[in-house]
Amino acid sequence: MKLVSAYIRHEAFEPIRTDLLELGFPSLSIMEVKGSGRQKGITERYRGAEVTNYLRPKVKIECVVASSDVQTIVDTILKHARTGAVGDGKVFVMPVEEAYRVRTGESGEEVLQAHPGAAAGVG
Amino acid sequence: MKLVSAYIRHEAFEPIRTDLLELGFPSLSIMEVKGSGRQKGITERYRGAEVTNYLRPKVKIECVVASSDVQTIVDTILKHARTGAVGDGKVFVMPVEEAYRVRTGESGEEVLQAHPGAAAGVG
Amino acid sequence: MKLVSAYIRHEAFEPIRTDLLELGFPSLSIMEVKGSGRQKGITERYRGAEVTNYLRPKVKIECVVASSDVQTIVDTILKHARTGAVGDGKVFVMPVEEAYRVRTGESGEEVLQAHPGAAAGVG
Amino acid sequence: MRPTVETALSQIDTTWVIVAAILVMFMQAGFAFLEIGFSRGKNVGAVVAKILTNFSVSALVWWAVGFGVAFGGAASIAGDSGFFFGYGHTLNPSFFTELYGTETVNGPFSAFFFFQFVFCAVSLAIVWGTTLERIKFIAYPIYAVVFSAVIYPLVAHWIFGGGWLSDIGGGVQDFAGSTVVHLTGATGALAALLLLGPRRGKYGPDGRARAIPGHNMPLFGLGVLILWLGWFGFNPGSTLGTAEGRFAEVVIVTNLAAAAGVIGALVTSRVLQKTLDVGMIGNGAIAALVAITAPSGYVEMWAAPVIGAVAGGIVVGGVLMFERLRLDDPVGALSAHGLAGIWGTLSCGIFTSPRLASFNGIGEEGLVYGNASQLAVQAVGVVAAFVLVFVLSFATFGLIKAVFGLRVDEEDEAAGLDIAEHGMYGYPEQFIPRPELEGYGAAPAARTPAPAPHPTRQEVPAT
Amino acid sequence: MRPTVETALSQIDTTWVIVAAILVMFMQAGFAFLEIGFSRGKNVGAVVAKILTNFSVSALVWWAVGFGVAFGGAASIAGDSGFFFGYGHTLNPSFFTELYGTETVNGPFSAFFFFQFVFCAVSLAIVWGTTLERIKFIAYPIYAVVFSAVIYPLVAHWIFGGGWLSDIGGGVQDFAGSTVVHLTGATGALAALLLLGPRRGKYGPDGRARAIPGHNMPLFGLGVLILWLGWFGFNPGSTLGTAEGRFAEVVIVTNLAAAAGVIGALVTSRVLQKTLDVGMIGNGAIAALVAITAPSGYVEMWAAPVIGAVAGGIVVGGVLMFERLRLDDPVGALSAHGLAGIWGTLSCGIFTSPRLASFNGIGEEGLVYGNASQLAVQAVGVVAAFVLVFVLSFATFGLIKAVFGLRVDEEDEAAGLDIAEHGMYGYPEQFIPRPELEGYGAAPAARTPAPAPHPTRQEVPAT
Amino acid sequence: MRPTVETALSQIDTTWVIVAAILVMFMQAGFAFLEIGFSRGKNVGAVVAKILTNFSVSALVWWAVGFGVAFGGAASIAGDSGFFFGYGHTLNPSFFTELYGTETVNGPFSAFFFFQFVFCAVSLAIVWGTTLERIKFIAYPIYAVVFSAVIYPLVAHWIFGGGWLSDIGGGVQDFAGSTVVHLTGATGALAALLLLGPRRGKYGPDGRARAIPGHNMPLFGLGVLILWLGWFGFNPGSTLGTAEGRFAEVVIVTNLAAAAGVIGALVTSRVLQKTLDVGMIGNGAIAALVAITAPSGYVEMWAAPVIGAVAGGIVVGGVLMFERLRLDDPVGALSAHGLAGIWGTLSCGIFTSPRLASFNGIGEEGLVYGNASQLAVQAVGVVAAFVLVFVLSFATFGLIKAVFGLRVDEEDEAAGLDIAEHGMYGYPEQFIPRPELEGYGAAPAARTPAPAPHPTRQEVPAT
Ligand SMILES: Nc1ncnc2c1ncn2[C@@H]1O[C@H](COP(=O)(O)OP(=O)(O)O)[C@@H](O)[C@H]1O
Ligand SMILES: Nc1ncnc2c1ncn2[C@@H]1O[C@H](COP(=O)(O)OP(=O)(O)O)[C@@H](O)[C@H]1O
Ligand SMILES: Nc1ncnc2c1ncn2[C@@H]1O[C@H](COP(=O)(O)OP(=O)(O)O)[C@@H](O)[C@H]1O
Repeated sequence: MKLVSAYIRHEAFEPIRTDLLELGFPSLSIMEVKGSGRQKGITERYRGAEVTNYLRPKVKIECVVASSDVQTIVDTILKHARTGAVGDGKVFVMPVEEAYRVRTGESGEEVLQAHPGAAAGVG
Repeated sequence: MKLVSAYIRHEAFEPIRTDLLELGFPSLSIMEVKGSGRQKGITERYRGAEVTNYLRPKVKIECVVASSDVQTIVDTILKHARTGAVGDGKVFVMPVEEAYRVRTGESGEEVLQAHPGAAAGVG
Repeated sequence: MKLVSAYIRHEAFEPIRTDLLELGFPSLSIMEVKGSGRQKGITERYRGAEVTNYLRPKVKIECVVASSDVQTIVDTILKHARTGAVGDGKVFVMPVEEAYRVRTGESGEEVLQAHPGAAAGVG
Repeated sequence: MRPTVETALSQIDTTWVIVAAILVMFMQAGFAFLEIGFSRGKNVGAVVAKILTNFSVSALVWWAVGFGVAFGGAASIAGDSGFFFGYGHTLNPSFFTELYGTETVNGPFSAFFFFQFVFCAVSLAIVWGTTLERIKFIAYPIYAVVFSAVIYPLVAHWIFGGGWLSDIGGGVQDFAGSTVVHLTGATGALAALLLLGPRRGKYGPDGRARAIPGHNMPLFGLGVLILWLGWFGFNPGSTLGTAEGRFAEVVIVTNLAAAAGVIGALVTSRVLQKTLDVGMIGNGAIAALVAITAPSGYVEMWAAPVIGAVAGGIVVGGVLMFERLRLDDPVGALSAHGLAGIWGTLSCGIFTSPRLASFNGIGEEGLVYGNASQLAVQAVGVVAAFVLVFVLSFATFGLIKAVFGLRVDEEDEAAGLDIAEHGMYGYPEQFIPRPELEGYGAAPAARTPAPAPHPTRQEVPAT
Repeated sequence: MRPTVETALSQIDTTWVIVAAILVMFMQAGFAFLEIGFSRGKNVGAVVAKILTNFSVSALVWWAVGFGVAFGGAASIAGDSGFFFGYGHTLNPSFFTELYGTETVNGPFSAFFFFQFVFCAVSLAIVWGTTLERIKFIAYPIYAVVFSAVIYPLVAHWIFGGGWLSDIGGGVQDFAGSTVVHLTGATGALAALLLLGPRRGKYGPDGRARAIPGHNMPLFGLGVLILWLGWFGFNPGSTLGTAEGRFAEVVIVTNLAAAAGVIGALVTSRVLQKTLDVGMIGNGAIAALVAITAPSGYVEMWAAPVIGAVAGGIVVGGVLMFERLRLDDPVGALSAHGLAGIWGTLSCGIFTSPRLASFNGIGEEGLVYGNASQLAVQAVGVVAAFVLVFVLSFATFGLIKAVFGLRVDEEDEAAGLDIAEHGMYGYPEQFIPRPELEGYGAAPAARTPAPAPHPTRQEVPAT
Repeated sequence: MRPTVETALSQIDTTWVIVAAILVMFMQAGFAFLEIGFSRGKNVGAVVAKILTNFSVSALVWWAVGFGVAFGGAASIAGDSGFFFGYGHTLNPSFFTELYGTETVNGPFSAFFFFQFVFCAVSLAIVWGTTLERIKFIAYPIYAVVFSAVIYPLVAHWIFGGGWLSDIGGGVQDFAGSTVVHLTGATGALAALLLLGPRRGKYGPDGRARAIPGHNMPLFGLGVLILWLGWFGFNPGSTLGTAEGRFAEVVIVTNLAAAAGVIGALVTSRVLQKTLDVGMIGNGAIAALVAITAPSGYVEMWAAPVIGAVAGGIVVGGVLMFERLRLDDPVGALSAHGLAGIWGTLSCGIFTSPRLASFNGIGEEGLVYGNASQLAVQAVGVVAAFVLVFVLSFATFGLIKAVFGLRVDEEDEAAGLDIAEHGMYGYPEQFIPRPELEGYGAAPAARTPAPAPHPTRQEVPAT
């Protein structure tokens, strides 16, 4: 099992979510993050003083899937998140050792995604 | 060392925190996330137009513990977070390679939890 | 590749970011978290009732770097985040298996940080 | 025909009454923001819809029915003319037809009509703070109809309009309505609360109250300040004119009481709660304003700080007490309008000065001037009003509960009234995840050619 | 010399007109908060800057030019005296110099000047709600100059000031400006909108409208309540005095209409939208107030709820319609001020009573009293005003677009007007990451000796 | 006895003064929201508690002592009657007992009392904006007592009440209190600031100022608009009556100045800051209103835009200057009330017209009419007031600092005054983690049988 963890632009999320759902991956979590990368800061002015901002709002997607599904997820994200401009973000893949579904207490790959076939393909 | 990472309902947090504290695991972090799983969207109406929401608010708990303590943490979370209804969430376990306590600069399993016995049990 | 994941005080962030930038590590993400550790709760009073707070605001830094750079990052964080008082936080290191730059679709260590030398040092 | 001084005086009086009524009308915003401040962020749009709806139902029903019941004649129980109020209509004689020198509706009498309407609307607004965050929307218009057609008009008639309570003794003294307006509203609130129960999560299984803090103290403060402002119409406007500049004295009396109420609540909060609770300080002002409402036309200036300070203490103690009694009243209306309304009405029996009893021609001086009988009259007024309003309100809310249900279901309460009853959050950016709120993904065609959405032009590669 | 009753009456009238004007002035806050509530959080500081700037430009230009064009004489097209208004200046004769019995500017006439100014400012404020969240700041002062010097004064002159529209038939009836003020503002808004286009992301590539919910229903509600308050200056103040207490009747008429508008919108929203849309309910109040503005001095009380309820229905239907027509109007001003302004003006032709037509000495009774001709006159008034304002506004905005551009670029629109045009967010804590906002890291020297920043003293090690 | 025209006039005047006073009272909300908007979100509930407390202390102390010192006689230094003000009490003769034709307190005189009180309360409110986000609560009531009993009454007596500054030359011209009210407040603020120091984190170790942006520009805007509204009571009410409709002229003068102040600040902000700073634009309105306060009764309309525009420039320059001087003034009161107050007072010496100097019977015409002496008199007034207020305020704050400490400790400042001094955040949902705020976990028994808390009924399994 792997965690696919992506930092992307907000407006990329909706098509990603839609595609993943169609592909049988409804389950994911997102959170608001602020990121810095290859960008200059923005300087804000207020009553004669200034404050500079180097961080930009991004959304982080966390999606745990069976190892065999990682590439599908990554490709879907890359496809929709790319605008070609600086700030498109990064995707990372990390190992996950165990997974539990709280509702039932079950564990293992089959708890990962709602779509029955999603984990089935893992063999 | 492992990171136990759980996406659960907000109202489950307080009993989990209380139990973990009693068991000697006071140290954890939480963050607000929005998740989707096996749920239909909610449609909001506003001045003749609509917007649909597929994501629901959840809280994510991140708790790094010694490997030998993982099951205690997972069990505590499962016990309190279960309502039996869709949306109860998931718990994942991930490997952690090193840990540092900022205050002292120490590293290793003994920095993980305040309770001295917590890491001591790891042997 | 590793993810350095640090829970620290808000006011420590700015010097850390500045130093990391100078060292060639501009890329990182942060998020607001609430954490508990070795601290008593705060009791709030409101119209005759009370509510107790055990969690304190912290900022979490997530920074993925080449394995050879981990120590630099950790040291930089430890250096600036330490006040010596309870609540300074923790730093964890976790394995990362793959990384993609969304803008280009490239993968591998060289996508991690803007600074060309940063990953180059990995060899 | 050359205009007479009487014409001029009538126009001045009409001007003042209308200005005062407009100030009282604005108290609707005061109640709205006091309630919004004390609500959680998920229940705030509902307050806006509620206040507009109640005020509107009340306006129409008061015009059609309520005014006639309250002021359409001097019978002992209810008035019986003035329905569907309009210019040129004829009214049955009452104290007010005499005061205005006409039984035919004209301009100045219209000012009186409107002034009395905004009082009814204030009384109705008071009912709902206690029921915040869980009552169904349908309860508002139904109760508003009954309240504005029957409940409030009856009380108003009994005390203000020449009904039986203005006949016992020298008459119940309630200058601007500590009982008529405020106790009435709070009693309606109590009836609703008993049928409604506390908010979900307010009391743990151990029975201990849990704080459910209001989400916005600045907006609460706005509410308090607007109410304070409005009270300068409420009490001084109840002179119904400008004769001898009496209304200016009432302004001072009102303000001194409110000020003392703030200090009284501040001190009591410090002593009982070990903190300076912002909500309690604001409640102190409101409670003192409620308390001084009845005596504002009857007492000398020196009595005002006393009455106000006691009210400030009462409201803090009352809120703590109701909290223990498991009467979950998010805004403290039972204390600020109920207990303080009772205190204010009774305080006439203590502090009314002979000069002002005779100036108003109602009742007698109070206890400190050596006369105990007025206090008894005041007590009768309080009890009569409470019983009437409680019975009618409990019956109305009981009926609503039986037919429609009074309370949203648990899921809706957890989600908040805004999304559950109004289709959208009051603060969408707080509740809808940003990617879903913006969702330009719905527009992929538009997206591709669009430039990368850098927040500003300055966002360019640094390297 | 002993003062006369006439002196007293003049001073009363002046007092009422000034009080009314002050209430109308405060409607600026109403528009500001209605717009703020309906905006996203990234565009809210800009509204504050905008409203202050427009009101200010308008004040200066009205004083220098606008008042003279509108009220500086009784010519058919425009007035021609009263520029750079000041005490002791001489005015060309008009209805108003007669009313005030002076061609030399004095105190009472100054009250009239100010009352008319705040109307101009309201009309200008109406223009901008439709253009929210995307128009460039530079457009405000330029259009404000043209609007306050020419556009509004011409309409005001034609209908209020003795111009040609007050001469056709018995004159167009527009008591407080459903057409002069509200339709004018909405027409300016339409002209701007046609040149501006919808907000980014409002319509997907499939053409379907997407909800862009306003960020704050409480502040929207504040706006509505302040506007409602201000309308008690707007309509009743248009009596320009207190004679016979007529203004008190206008107060009631205004309030009944607004109340019916809320109910009308509530019901229509429930039927068409299957929810109780908070914004629509508020819009219902505004639309009804707009509609009753023209007839408020001409109709009997019973007609007010009818006029208001229809307006409440119109505004909901109108908002849904404009949404489909891809006319992106975030606040619904085209419906609430445009459609309802037209309805209100026409409704005089239906409901004006003979008593009040003759009291005002303008026009005749309406359709329900058996006279159809006034309705035609009203229609001419609407069309003439619309054409004049649309042509001049479209030309002005077209010029601004050609010279400066009317719309911020895509990046700025995405980032929000606050940061893009005003250098700082209106809610910095919502948009700037907390570590960067606080950034004590900039002060390492100060940091080292500082105690760990525990939020309170109670934060001590538990072990 | 038939009422006389004089009675009618007295009642009109009383009505106007009371209405004006009520508008000025509401300025408390203006100050509250201006300060709230300019504060960080962790310090907002404290502002509500503060404003209510100060206004209340001031009300009681003014009634008991302050009024007597200010207006209880015409001695050169202080008045000596009118303590514990009440109906029927006897006052020592002064300009005002003559004006009202009575030495015995009655209704109209009560209006005067209240009007003067709200001025004192405004002056006190001005003090605290500068001390935001770090001063201890205990400082408020203590300073409020001294301020309302001694400091403000002395200045008011000297200039308004017949004291020595009304005797030098033809008297200092300060129509509504640019010096008496505004400079006094700002001077108190300066004294407090010198003892208090800048907010934590305002100046880095490099000495450079860091922006600490206020959290809410809409609420700031609300504050500005309410203050603007209130100023229509402040200046025009200072006519103390309606004679000749003079107050309507003052309304226009006030509004033209404010408008020019907005434009002045807008332009200056664009030039000096390269942006259109929302806070500066609002400050421009305030500064211009402050500046026009003294001359509003003395200058012709044409002078108002000049005075206002200069004030708008001054406030922007002043804010930038004080920022460099390490005088950390979060709301810009030193500039908007201090510098602009001085400018306004001096501007009488420049622009006062002969007509109005003689109408008021105070002082002479100004520089532009060829007379330089009044400017000197004005300067004396400014200096005298500044010295008096500074010395007394510095002593009072110094004493508070010595006994209680003036500033919360570093931890409390970091955590915010709301939680540190009032036991709860002003925006709990922003600061308390949601699971802890809701915490139904505390109710496990209740939890088990409860249905899963889906936000709405629509949340059902999709598969
Ligand atoms: N190494 C990293 N660790 C953590 N987050 C990163 C990292 N690199 C990029 N990010 C996240 O991705 C966002 C976009 O990164 P950026 O460097 O602008 O992308 P690129 O240069 O590849 O176009 C950043 O704002 C940050 O949130
Ligand atoms: N594979 C996953 N990756 C990341 N987050 C997940 C995943 N599965 C579930 N979640 C999180 O858990 C929440 C509840 O999931 P849900 O699918 O409703 O649970 P279940 O179907 O097991 O009852 C989601 O809202 C999401 O935040
Ligand atoms: N084991 C852990 N897992 C997750 N987060 C942790 C852990 N330990 C500490 N934290 C985070 O670090 C913050 C500071 O921890 P604390 O225990 O106060 O540090 P210390 O005791 O080492 O000074 C906590 O508020 C929490 O956010």
